[in-house]
Amino acid sequence: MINLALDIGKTAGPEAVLFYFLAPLSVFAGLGMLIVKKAVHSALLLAWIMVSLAIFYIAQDALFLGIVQVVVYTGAVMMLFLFILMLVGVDTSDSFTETIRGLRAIAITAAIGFGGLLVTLIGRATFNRPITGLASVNSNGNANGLAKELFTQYVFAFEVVSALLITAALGAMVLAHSQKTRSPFAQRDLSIARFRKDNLKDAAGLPSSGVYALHNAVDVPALLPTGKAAPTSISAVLEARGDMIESSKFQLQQEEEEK
Amino acid sequence: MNLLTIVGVLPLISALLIAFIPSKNAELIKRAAFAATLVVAIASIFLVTGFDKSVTGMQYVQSNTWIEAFNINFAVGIDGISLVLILLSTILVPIVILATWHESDLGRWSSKSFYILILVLETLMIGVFAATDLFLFYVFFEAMLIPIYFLIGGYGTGNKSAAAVKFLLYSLFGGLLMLASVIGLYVIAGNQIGATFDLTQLATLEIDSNTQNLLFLGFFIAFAIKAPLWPFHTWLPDAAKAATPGTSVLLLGVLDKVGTYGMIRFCIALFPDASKTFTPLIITLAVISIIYGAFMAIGQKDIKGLIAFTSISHFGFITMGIFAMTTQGMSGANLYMVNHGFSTAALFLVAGWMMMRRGSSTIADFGGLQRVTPVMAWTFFIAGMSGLALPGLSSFVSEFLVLVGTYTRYPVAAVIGTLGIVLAALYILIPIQKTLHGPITSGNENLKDLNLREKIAIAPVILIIVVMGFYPKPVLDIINPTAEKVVVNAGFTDPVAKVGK
Amino acid sequence: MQTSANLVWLIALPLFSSAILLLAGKRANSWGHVMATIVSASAFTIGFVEFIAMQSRADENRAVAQKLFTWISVGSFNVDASLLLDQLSICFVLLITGVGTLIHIYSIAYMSHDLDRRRFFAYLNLFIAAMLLLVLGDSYLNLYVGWEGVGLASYLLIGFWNQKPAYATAAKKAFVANRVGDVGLSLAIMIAFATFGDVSFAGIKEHVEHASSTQLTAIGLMLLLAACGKSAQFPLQSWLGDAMAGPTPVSALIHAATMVTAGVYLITRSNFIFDEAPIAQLMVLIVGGITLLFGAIIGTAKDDIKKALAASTMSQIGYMILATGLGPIGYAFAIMHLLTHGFFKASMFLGAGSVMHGMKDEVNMRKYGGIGKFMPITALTFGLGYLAIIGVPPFAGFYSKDKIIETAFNAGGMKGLALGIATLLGAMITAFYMTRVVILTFFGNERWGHKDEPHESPALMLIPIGLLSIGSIASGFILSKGEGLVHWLEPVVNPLKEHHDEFLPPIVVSLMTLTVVAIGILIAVSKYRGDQLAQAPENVSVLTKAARRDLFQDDLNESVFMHPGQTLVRNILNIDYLVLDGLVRAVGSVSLTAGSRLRSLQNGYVRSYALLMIIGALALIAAIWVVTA
Amino acid sequence: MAIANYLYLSAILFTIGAVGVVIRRNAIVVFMCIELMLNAANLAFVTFARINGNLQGQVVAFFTMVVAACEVVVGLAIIVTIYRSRRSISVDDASLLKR
Amino acid sequence: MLIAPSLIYSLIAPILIVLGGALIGVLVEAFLSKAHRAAVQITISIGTLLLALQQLWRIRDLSSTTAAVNSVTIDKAGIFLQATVVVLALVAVLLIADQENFVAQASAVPGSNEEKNSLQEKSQQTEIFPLFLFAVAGMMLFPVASDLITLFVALEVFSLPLYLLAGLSRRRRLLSQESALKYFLLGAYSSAFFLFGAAFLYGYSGTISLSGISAAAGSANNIFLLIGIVFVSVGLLFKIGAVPFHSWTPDVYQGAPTPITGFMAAATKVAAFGALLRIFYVGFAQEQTLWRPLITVIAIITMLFGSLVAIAQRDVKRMLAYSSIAHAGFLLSGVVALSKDGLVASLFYLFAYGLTTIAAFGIITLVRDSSGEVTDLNRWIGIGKKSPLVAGSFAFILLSFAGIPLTSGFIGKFAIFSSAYKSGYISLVVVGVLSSAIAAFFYIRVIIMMFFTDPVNDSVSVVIPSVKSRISIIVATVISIILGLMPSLLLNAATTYANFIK
Repeated sequence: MINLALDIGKTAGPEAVLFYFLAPLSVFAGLGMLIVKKAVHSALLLAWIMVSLAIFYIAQDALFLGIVQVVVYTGAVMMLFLFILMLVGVDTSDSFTETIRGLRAIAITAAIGFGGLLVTLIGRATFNRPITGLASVNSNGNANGLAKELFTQYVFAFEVVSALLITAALGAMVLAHSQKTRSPFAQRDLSIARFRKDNLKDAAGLPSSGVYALHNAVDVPALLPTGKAAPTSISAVLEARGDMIESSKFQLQQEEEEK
Repeated sequence: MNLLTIVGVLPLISALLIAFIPSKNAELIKRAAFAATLVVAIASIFLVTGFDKSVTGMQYVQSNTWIEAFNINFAVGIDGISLVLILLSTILVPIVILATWHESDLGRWSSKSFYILILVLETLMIGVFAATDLFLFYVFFEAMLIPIYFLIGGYGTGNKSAAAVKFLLYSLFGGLLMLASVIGLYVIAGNQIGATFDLTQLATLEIDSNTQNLLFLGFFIAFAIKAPLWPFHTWLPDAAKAATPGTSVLLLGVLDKVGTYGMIRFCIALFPDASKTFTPLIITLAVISIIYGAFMAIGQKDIKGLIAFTSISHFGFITMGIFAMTTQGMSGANLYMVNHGFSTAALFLVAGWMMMRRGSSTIADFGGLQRVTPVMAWTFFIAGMSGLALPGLSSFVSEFLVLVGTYTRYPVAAVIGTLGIVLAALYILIPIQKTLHGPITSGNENLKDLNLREKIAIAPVILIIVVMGFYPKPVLDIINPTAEKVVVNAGFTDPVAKVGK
Repeated sequence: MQTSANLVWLIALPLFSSAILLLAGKRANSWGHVMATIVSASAFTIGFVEFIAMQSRADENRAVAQKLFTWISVGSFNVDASLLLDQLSICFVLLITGVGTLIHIYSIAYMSHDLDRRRFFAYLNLFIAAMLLLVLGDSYLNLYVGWEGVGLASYLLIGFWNQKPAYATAAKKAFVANRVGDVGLSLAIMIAFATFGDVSFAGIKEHVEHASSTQLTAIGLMLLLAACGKSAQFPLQSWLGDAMAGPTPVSALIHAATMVTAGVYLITRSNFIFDEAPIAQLMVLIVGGITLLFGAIIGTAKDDIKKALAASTMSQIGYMILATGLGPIGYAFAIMHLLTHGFFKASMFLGAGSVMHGMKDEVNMRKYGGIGKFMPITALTFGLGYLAIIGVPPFAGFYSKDKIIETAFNAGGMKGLALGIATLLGAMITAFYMTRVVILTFFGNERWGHKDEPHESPALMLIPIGLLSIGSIASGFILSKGEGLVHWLEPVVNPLKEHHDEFLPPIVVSLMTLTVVAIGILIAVSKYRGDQLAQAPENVSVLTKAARRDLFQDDLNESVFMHPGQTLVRNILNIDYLVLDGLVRAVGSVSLTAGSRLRSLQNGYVRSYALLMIIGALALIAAIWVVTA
Repeated sequence: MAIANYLYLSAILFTIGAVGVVIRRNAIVVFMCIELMLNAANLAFVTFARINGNLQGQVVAFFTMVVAACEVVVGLAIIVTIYRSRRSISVDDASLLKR
Repeated sequence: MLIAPSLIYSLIAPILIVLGGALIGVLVEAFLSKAHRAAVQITISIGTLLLALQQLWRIRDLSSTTAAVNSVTIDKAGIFLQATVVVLALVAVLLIADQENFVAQASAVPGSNEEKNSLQEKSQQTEIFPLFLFAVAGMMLFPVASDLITLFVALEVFSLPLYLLAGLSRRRRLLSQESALKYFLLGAYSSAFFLFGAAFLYGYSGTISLSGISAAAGSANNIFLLIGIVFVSVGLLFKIGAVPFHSWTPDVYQGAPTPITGFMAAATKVAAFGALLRIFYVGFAQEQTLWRPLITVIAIITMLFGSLVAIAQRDVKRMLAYSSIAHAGFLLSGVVALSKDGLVASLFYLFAYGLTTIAAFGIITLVRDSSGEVTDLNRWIGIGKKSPLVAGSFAFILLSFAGIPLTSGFIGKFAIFSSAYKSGYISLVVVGVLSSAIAAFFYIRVIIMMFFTDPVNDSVSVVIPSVKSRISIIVATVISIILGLMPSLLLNAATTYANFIK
């Protein structure tokens, strides 16, 4: 830290206060990301870090980036994350029992070593050229300066990024968009199909679950007029998933009489 | 295109032509392959007529740019040492084809692929002996593995795929070590005289001794595996047991010679100082090979394994002769390569016929064959006698030259090596007794003797074995100048007799 | 030196004949034996013509040579295929072709019932060719070819009836034992080349005085080893008894008259080396001495007539070897004994063959008895041979053996005394066991169990025996007359170069010899007079038991070489599989294991992949940390 | 206060993000940790821009935001797909491909 | 005042054309009826790539550091690498065009009725073509990008489509989606590393252009530079699949649709190695003493690890994944060599290896049973009997991977090892040959399974490929063979084009 005497005066003041306040918090937030159970909490912690970083950017004369950071990252990207989290179930939480033996211990050891080495290496670094600061290049405003770089020096990269955007869009479409292969199977079609069956028993439609039963949950079969349970009244999906509770106790005790 | 290139390319072209014959037409394919290889053999004999024995350098030289970027040339040429080995290859191939006419019928694939593989292999064999560009040599050296691999794996018997893999991996391992050395040499050449793979230029490099030793080892281990020298031999018995007799002949008779050939052409020629350093070690390994191979051979219950181990013993002699660094040793070793090629061919081919007739390769399953199949028994006997280097047969001359050449420089090695001849008697006579002598074992009563095709196939081999035993001069005349040159270039002179002339 | 274009035919004729017989197959069955015999006779004729021509020349011009072609020529190692016929070789040429021809004739009848007679004659011719090459080669390497050639022929002939496993084994044993000797010959040649830069007799002889005695001793000992192998001398003698598995003519020709004496030839031929290598010479004496007693002792215990004769051969060759160790004069006596032995031993073997022929191939003498009256001619000729071998004057053996005993005593000092006593003892035992053979075979009661009476052999067999008998009567006298052979051989072996003081007057030695011979005969006669001979006695002395077992030589070989060898082979097989191949397999399995261990890193969890990356990055950072610290 | 403090903060946040990827199982949280790492890098860029006195660092940070946004779209689309097939967003459940 | 930036359109035309083709593809998706989309998309893709190739040929002798202000450097090596990417893409697109390998409707849940319906209707997800073209464009940009921003953007441009494409396999969709997730998460992770490293490079040099970084060498203490090099390397080493950043490779290779795997394995390597070479040769050359040992160690570990683990694989795609890891190790030797020879060797190797790889994966698409591709090696037993030609080609390809002489793989290996040796990195050569020997084992084992083992009664068959696949496989194989026999064709070009301008 002594080696890297990069101070250019003003960092000693408010920026230092800002840094010493926000930096530990973002580190804690980062560590929190590693240990909180719910993904959504992680997302919020990450959002916090990003906002902190935005503030640091602004503090370091990168006003434009600071704003973009908030808008793009915290605004768009994190929203996307949260969307997806919603989609897959916002409540899903990680189990913290490590299934891969020894992985976590090794990982943490490696990480401590990694971070430690990195930090000491940075500590050893020195510069032998003057620290210029951004005052001069930002004289026309940070956004202007950035724009100038972007549209002259790095215009090609900028253009190529469009390819990336298109790829992203195309990719999302490929994976998410399902082309309708046929017109949806509407009620009319279903009805026709029922009547075309060999057996007209179900022509009037299947009984709904829970009807006349002692319980009206979807996983309890309906009772037919005869008092018999109608297994067809339960969604095949539930059956397939095995998401059914034992429902016989809710049915009328009619088996013996039938005999 | 000079004659050498033509001889080398002919089999490949024939292979391409044969590829167009429908596979059903097996008999035609066989005949075509035989005819092609016969033409190659005859053409290769013309190589001798145009060969100037008084010249020690390369002849029939041809060089075309192949890979410009690395200055790699398609450079071929032959001197005495390579000429005789090329002759060995070209003469053996038609004999093998004729002798093992039905070998391909039982394979996993068609006869067509068998003969295409054989022909491709012949091109590679000629190439490997003719290459004067190190890279080209390496390419042939490694590429040769592939057809043999498929020949063993596709047409062999027993645990063939395991054996094929062992063979291939072992050889590849050696080859890759050699590749490291080839690269090293190439880079050193690049630093000293400009990148080149030309052998004569590479020989002029001045390499410090540590590097030289390492590069030498890279080459040597590759060749020792190929040869095979103890303790790098363990792939050979498996491969020989799994391969068909014809393949084994090519494997032991020709391919393994690339190892010993390489020692002469590369190890000694390129790294004379390192050769000097390692000679004691190598001579030791060679002596161990001689004795060890012999003991192993004595203990074999399988004919093919037996022949394989005899070869290990013989390769020990060859290696010993090479590294004795005397003209007798060198010439003898070179002659030994040729002689061993023919005598192993005879042994394996006859053993192959025996095994084919009996349906077994276990020595104990034979017995009394001399009564049942006298001609076959005789050929086996003569081949065996050649294997134990009976004076009057070809191997004796070379074996004795090797021993004499070695004795003048390394008497102890030669003395131990000489003990090998007693063991040779055991490992040849025991199986001869078990297979040819004694009462006729049940199951052998109705074995058929050699048919005309087989007789015609084996006759030239026997003839060569006998004639070369009494009159090796034509071959020695070809070999001698080159062998002497190798020894001189390596910085050795023959030890002078203590008294007398 | 004179050249002659005829020499090659000596070898070529039988060689080609042999090849023709082998290649022609069954077609030659009807005429093969005739051709083989004619060829052999022709060779004898050529030899005889050369002999006559040689005699007509002066001593120093007698040798003739013929260069055929350059055989091996590499650097300074030059060996021509050339032949040398000198006074020494001509003795052998005549013996080989002469006895050979007789045995060919004999075999025509003896083998007439054998389906493979043609093959037998092919082998015989092959043997003749190889043996002639052995004695005609002008260099050690040429000799070596013949040396192994006769070994091969011997192998083939011992194993002629190789469908019997024991016979095949005997053949193999002979070959292997010979090979041990061949190692000696090989090494001798190598040392010679390293020393002299030459392997021809003439070349070495020329420079021999410049060589150090160490080198010469080494060469000499190696040559002795070679001689031991070929001539069945101690300790390589064990094959000879088993070699009797071959047809009897073979035993007569190869294992009595000619091949087994090649060792004597070799040492005699190498006289210039042995003369300069006293240690080697001493070893020759020791080997010869041991073997002559060894063979004789074994001979006393054998009931197999052929084995008894074989033991006798061994013993007699021991005499010859001993003689060659006695220095210049000894060579001549060795050769003389060799020649006379050739006659009488061949005749006795053929006689034994004749007996077997008449006895349905029975070889056990205890099943003989009183055959003399059924086979008088055989008995007569055998008896002549008997007298010759035990050294009764004026039969051939007397002249040659007596000289050897005499020279042995003359060797001087303790050495002379020891050798003399050994030779005398040998003579006594010889008399004993030969008398035993004769008594058991031709005298006493008839002990064969079958009704068929033995019958005399056909003329074709008897004529050669008769001719050989004449040799066994006369050859000793002829050869020693006026020291004829000694002078004849002088240019080769310089027998008169030095002269020892006489230890005892010759006549005393002769009388002593005759005395011990008589003692031997008497013991034998008294011991084998009785009727209880049909069974070999069971409770016999340790010595007899030992003798019956060839003085434990086979047991020794088995326990010292064979069993350890077999164990060694087994162990090497195991080592090869477990250690060497095991290493190769281990490389494979280690790679496989490493592969599958490392494979478990890929556990499918993306988090652990990320961890791996962190660790990788950490390692890189740590490297920097270290570097910049 | 030294400007280097921002670098330390950046390094620490980066490390936290990196280790979060390893120890969290929820794919979305994992992904958020990656975003944290990108943010840490951005902070370093902005800080270095200040040190170096040019705006290139800020430009990179800007690009990073855009790229990250695209990445988020693609990534979340993939995660949703997986969720729809498997009803789980635990990265540990997606471990059929192994060995 | 803004001064209008100057873009030399003629030099960046190849990239722009491909981007344009992708955009047209997107429009086609939007406006053309489903029935015609596939054919049109294929035509557009091939046409675009051919046009790009033609444009590359046109600019083959041009060069500029300011092709797009300071973001893109067009130079010889860059053009060569771009051309390699385009050629590989051309070969791969024909495989991709074989719709049999791709999901009918990606949004349909695996196993649902919706999926069945869309399969029955033979609907196609034709968006793969524009995605593919975007990836190609990114890969073309990556090796010529000369500042860190462009590098990062290009990295993402080619990565994002690949993440998506990896999840679009028709069969075993769960695995495919899993591979997409893994690829994506780890890819993003590595991007973060890359970016973090880029920040430190910027901090060190005050600039984000490679030449600026190079010029700043020695101006300050190099800790930031080192941190930067390390983290940027992590990002790039991840893309090339070097150990220990390789873990995604086998899983993604296995799960992704096989044509995509082929394309990814071949072209990603070219792009990533192109960038790696440029960064290290241009940006970090001054600091070579610092990074060469590190990369050497990684190269060694990578070669050995890839070869060893491949031995234990039972799935052909996974095996090739590990093989590609090993090859990444070999290729890193070319980076370490840091010489013209190293560059030549790398260029040759990348081209030859890429083609062979696509051919290999192309052949894998042909081995099927009733439920799709069969990648289990045990079920490849005996296909040499069923279809000798296909099995023969595959065997040839494996031998080429193994580096047997007379194949392009051998020349590549020779070139790259000799360059490493020349630069004094003999250890790389030794380890390289050793791991080649290990690697040979599993290549050969596949050959044994195909040829030397008797087929069990199995429904696996080798399908007759569609014309497009056939062309692709044949072209790739034939060029591989030609490159093995006459490597000069490509080597001379590589020599001519092995030049980075700074």
